[in-house]
Amino acid sequence: MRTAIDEPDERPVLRLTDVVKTFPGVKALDGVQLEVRAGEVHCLLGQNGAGKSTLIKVLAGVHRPDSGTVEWQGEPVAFGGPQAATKAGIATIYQELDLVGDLSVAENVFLGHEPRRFGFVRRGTMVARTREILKSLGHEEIPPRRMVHALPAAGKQVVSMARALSHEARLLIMDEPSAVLAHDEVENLFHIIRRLTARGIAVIYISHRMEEIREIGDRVTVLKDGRTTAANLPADTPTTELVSRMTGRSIEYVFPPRTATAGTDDLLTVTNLSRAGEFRDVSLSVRPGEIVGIAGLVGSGRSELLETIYGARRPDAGTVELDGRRLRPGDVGSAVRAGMGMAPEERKSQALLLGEPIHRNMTLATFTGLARFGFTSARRERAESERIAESLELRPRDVSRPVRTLSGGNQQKVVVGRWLLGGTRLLLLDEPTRGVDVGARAELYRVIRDLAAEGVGVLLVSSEVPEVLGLADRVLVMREGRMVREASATEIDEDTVLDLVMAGSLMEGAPA
Amino acid sequence: MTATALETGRKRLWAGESGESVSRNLILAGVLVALLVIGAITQPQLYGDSAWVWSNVLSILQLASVVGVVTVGMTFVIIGGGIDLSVGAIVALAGVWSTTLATQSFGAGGMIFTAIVVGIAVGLVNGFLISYGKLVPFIATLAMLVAARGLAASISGKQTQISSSDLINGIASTKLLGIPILVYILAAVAVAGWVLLNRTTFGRRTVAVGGNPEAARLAGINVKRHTMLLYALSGLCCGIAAIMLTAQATSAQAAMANLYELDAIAAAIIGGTLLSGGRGTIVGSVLGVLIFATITNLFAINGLSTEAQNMVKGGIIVAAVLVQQFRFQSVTRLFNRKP
Amino acid sequence: MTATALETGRKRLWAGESGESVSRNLILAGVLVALLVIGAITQPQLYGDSAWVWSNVLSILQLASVVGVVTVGMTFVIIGGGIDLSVGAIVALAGVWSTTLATQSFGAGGMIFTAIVVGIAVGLVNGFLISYGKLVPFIATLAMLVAARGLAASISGKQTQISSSDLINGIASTKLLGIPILVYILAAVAVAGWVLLNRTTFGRRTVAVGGNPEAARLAGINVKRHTMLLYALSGLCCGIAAIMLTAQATSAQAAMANLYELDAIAAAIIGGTLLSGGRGTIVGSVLGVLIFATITNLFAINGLSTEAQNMVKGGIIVAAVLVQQFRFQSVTRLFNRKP
Amino acid sequence: APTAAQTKAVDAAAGGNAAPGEKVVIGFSAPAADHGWLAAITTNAKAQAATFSDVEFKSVESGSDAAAQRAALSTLLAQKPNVIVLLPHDGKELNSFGLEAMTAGVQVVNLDRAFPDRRAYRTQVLGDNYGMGVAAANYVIEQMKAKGVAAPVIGEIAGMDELELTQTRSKGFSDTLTAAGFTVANRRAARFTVDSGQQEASQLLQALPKIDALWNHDDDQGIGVLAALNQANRKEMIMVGGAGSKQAIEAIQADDSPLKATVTYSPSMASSAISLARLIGQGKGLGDLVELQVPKEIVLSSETITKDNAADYLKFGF
Ligand SMILES: Nc1ncnc2c1ncn2[C@@H]1O[C@H](COP(=O)(O)OP(=O)(O)OP(=O)(O)O)[C@@H](O)[C@H]1O
Ligand SMILES: Nc1ncnc2c1ncn2[C@@H]1O[C@H](COP(=O)(O)OP(=O)(O)OP(=O)(O)O)[C@@H](O)[C@H]1O
Ligand SMILES: [Mg+2]
Ligand SMILES: [Mg+2]
Repeated sequence: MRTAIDEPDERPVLRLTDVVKTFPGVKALDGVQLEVRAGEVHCLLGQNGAGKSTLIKVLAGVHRPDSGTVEWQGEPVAFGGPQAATKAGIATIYQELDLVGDLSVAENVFLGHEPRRFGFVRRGTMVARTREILKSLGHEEIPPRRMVHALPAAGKQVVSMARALSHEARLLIMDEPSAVLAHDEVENLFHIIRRLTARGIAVIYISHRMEEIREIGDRVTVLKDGRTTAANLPADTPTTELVSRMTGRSIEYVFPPRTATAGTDDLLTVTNLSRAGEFRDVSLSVRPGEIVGIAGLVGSGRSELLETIYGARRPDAGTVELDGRRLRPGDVGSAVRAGMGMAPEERKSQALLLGEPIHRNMTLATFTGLARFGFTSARRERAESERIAESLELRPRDVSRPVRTLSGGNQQKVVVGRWLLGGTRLLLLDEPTRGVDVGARAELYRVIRDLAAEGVGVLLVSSEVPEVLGLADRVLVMREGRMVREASATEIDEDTVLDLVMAGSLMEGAPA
Repeated sequence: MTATALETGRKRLWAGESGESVSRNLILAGVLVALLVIGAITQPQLYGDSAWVWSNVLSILQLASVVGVVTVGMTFVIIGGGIDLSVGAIVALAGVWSTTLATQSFGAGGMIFTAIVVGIAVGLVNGFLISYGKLVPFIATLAMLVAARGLAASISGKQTQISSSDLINGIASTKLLGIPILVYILAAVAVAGWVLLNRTTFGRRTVAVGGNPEAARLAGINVKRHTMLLYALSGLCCGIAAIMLTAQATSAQAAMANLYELDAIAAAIIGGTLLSGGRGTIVGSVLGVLIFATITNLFAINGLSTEAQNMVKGGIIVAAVLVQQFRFQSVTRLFNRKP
Repeated sequence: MTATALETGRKRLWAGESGESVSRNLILAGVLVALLVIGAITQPQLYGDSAWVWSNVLSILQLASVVGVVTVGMTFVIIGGGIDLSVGAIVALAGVWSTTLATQSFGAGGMIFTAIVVGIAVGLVNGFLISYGKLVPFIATLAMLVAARGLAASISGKQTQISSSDLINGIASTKLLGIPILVYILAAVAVAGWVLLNRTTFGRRTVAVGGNPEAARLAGINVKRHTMLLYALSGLCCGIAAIMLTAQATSAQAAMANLYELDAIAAAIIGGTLLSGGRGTIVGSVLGVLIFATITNLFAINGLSTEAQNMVKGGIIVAAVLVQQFRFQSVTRLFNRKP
Repeated sequence: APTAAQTKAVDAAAGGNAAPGEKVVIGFSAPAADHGWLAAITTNAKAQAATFSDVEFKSVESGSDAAAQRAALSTLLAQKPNVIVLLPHDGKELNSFGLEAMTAGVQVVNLDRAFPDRRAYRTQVLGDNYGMGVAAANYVIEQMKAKGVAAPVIGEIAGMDELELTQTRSKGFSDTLTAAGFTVANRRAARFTVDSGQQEASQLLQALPKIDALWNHDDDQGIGVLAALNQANRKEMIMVGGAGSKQAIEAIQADDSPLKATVTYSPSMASSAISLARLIGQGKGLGDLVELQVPKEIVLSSETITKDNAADYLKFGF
């Protein structure tokens, strides 16, 4: 299977030369070279904002390059729109889920190219073909007639993939497909990718997780600031080299060392917290300066738990205490005033005012505190935001840029930065590094650790077990809405956690 | 598979698959029946006469027919992420244009043709301004409202124009199998709308265009052209409604169909259409129109004064929506995390 | 400070911090001037008299004053993600209530107090239905529109109620330094609105609540309470407007302030307020109101017929928005990826 | 509340009509009232019906347009009254209902807005819209001649422009002025409401820096028009009103404002229509007339109220 690639005269199916794409004020692509061969998994690496998503949007016909050439199967092409690209055999799974919530799974898969007769959708055919595709993806349990908004995030990702596969694609582009997937789902995804490449289909794969690239990738191209800094490296290039190509410097360690600063009295005490259908009888505590990590599968109720502790959801039973004082259930305001902060799971829909500038997003939870007699102080807000932007190494540093124009990782920094402004004493982090690049990730880890060193308690939810183990002082494992294990992070290893966590994924719960 | 997993699985199945909208519509039907029962309780002597009850039901249906047709078009526009404030004005313009002496000289066929062509043409202008001129739908159709009423007044010279076509006027006065033709027209438009929305690529793409225009664009749908077609469809419905209203009034006038835009939007929203686009049902919209017509009828048979009517009507609207809300709180909580 | 720092500083002033809206408003001001110039060209003899020109400007300002005050409140509601269809009805209800014989017996103070309390109270009911009853704003305020007009009709017995308070009526007829008091009121409300929106925590919350309610909630903002306050604020503006309108007409009536909701929404949107919430400016809204008033004035001094007025008005609205659009295509492309 | 003069208990002089006869069920419908004149129509009809012991009165008020009124009327028809008195939203639009009712054997009395088809009604009681314009114009012409103004600047504040009756009034006004060699310099349409009257008048004043005569179609909106004159400090013109509200008649009598006259269009016609409906229901005629039945059409003439005769009309003001 791999032999073809090793042949020196193998002609690439796709070749990009000197591609440039400028947005007002930003040169997103500044001379990109890329070469992809049939049947290979070609990984794109780059920091947040390096231009990966922009590059694939150029390939998918969404953006037109300002200059440079795109050769597809030996011919120079200029796609007029997404449909032209799909017709030519390029299918794309975008970073932002491009699904329509009120259409069924089958309708989403075939949106824009429905099997039809005289304008009528041939629903039987469509459902049957969807079922086939889902089966080939190993997800026959997803009912093709189910509305997409009723699917969990992982299910949505599968539908996105099914949609890409519904075209006769020669090249499949995946922009961070694993970001919303749990461990076992990623394995399944790789399985599918291998089957596709075996049929000679080329895959462009984007991810910030090095171990994935090592496992699935054949060759790697690295982007930095819209430029190709290294092309066609073998996938087993040492991480340190890849990282230095991406960042222009080397990052020695990923997880900062633990500092034994945890206090003795509990900062947060959660007692027998329950919400019907989500989680039951959860008790936990966090001490000042301690990082507590919660591991679990997608759908195990961790986000709901965090939101309930934070007051964003009202518990059916149980109490939440901060410093021994009970918080009003279902009242975020009082939680924030008491010193809690949360970086929610879906930053775009839950945390950001996309059209507003960075500094207004950063001060969203604290502008009242910075105000005098109800009058806001633009000067102080900006100064504070600039300070945080500096310490988080936000790109761009200009805090008056609208958040919408930032890359995903930098948006996440804005969200975390929001809680570094005020007197936050307990920080709840839900998937804080989802879609965040290696460099920024290390910075975020450092920030979180520094916060803990200052005495802030952190409660962290992450689907990446190494992250929980590496960052947290104490680990809690959650399964189907219950806490099944609590241990010090040094006493437990990844395999144990995975064993505890596995009890059937969310997707298996539904009858076909 | 454990029992609980199965259970949550079933629950989920119910939550998806438009089961939500089905039971939402059942509740609306319940509200409708409740209103009829209130009528029967308050006017027992009238409701004692079964012939009268039948004629009353027909009169409600007839009252609902014109706005109903307009609402079907409006439902498409709103599901597609837009809004059409000009529907009343289009009905008036189409009605006035089709009853000019010149048009009437071509007979009923010419009148119907004119009304429909005018409706579609104005709809296309709306659609063009919105898709290609990039105007906010609210502003574009508001401007069209003002302009179309002005044009209608200028064409009619602000006179009421009598329709002398017996064929047209007969649409309002003729019954088939005891049911007025107007009611058949509403039924036909509603069924056609349902099929269009649920069974054709056009309808499914409408949901996509309204629910996630970016996704629709990435899927290769020509969002601009589709948006134009949606407004044209609304215009077509207005053209049909213009003929129906002209037949009912045996005349047309620049001021007719006043504020139909509010009635149609309100009916669609009560029927479960999301004002932000991407969700809605034809059945719900028609039920919404019927509820409003039944309220009006209820007031008429009880001889309520206009001011009392208005006060009660406001209350009924709120109550009708609240009933749906509370029934669905549990289901919607799942989907809608916003407060 | 280095040269580059200075440069980025300048850029910042322009790009961020509502730089876009500043130049958007400049364009609106340009449209306004253009309309005045058209007036001067079409009526040179009138515009030759400078005293007349001054009085004409004042008359436009006076014409804009009442709707202007309502629009300031509406702008807050829309930026906060809502809509208030009941503003006209609230103005009527507050006006009627404050001119009942009983209220008038308390003198001008009593009348002003009543109008404002009624306005705020109705606004709070709207806000309550929307935040805690979870009604769609469109439906809740539509129901309120109907109900409040009904209540106003019932209170007034459908009679026109004459205001016999010279103090109240004097608001419309008295000038200070040559400028009518009504204009000062508009200016005061607009300035207060501007400060509230741009310089206070209340304004910041409004933008957050409208831009992304979930994010606002998770940042600790009490979205429901804030939403209630926004509708109360709109009600307060309606109460003030009711006094102004009563003073102008020296009377109040259940049918007054007809369709002010459309005028106010249209002015806000032309002024650059996003109908979906999260963005808008007071200056833009006031300019929008002034543009509409100037159009009306332009028609009047040219003696245009009602139907011609309407046709031209539709065209002007479209043109005014298109001018903004094309000027800003490059800038808006940044923010608005939807087609 | 209607003034005593707006309704009239039938006295003995009116032949045998005063005596209670067989019971008559009268159905009544008028468009939703949002201003004084229409409100007075409904209250007058109700009050007049209450003066008869042999009349059962069923009123449906009905919505904002012809379709809504039609629906309300069909529920009324289903209740099988003897006579229906209706003030149609628009005569032409509701003509077909008149026909339907007459065919079903229910007598129809049309109030104010004529049906084009003579088979659609038993009797029409109409105000004279064209005549109103004529009367207003005649007063203006007379005053201008008296003042010796050769080319007067004449303004007009009309009512709701989309109503045909507004057009008819304006036509009567301009036809008569034209005959005298005068023209309307500017015309603005208000909406029968006080605030629209004020607004349109203030713009009209802006357009016409000097006005000799001003006709305002409706006294209710006239309150606003007068307010605008007052606010602009413009008292140079004579103003003529329309309809004949109490407020307007008092102002004419007081003679302290530009309002010098008003041409009547009295809502008392509703009371007369109810009386006629009763007689039609009982098969009786008008006492003073020779005929045994009520006539087919009665058109009330539009009278001009000035300072001289205001006292006589005060009791008719609504
Ligand atoms: N539509 C747009 N308008 C303006 N700027 C844009 C637009 N899309 C992307 N950018 C900018 O282009 C640059 C490249 O962004 P892109 O999304 O391609 O990064 P990425 O490599 O995919 O990052 P991530 O790993 O965070 O997804 C960023 O600076 C981003 O802010
Ligand atoms: N019964 C259900 N029906 C539909 N969607 C559900 C259901 N249960 C959970 N979901 C959705 O599935 C997604 C994941 O669920 P949840 O938030 O409980 O998982 P989690 O443990 O927080 O996992 P993660 O944060 O890794 O996604 C959420 O978007 C949630 O809304
Ligand atoms: Mg990306
Ligand atoms: Mg989660």
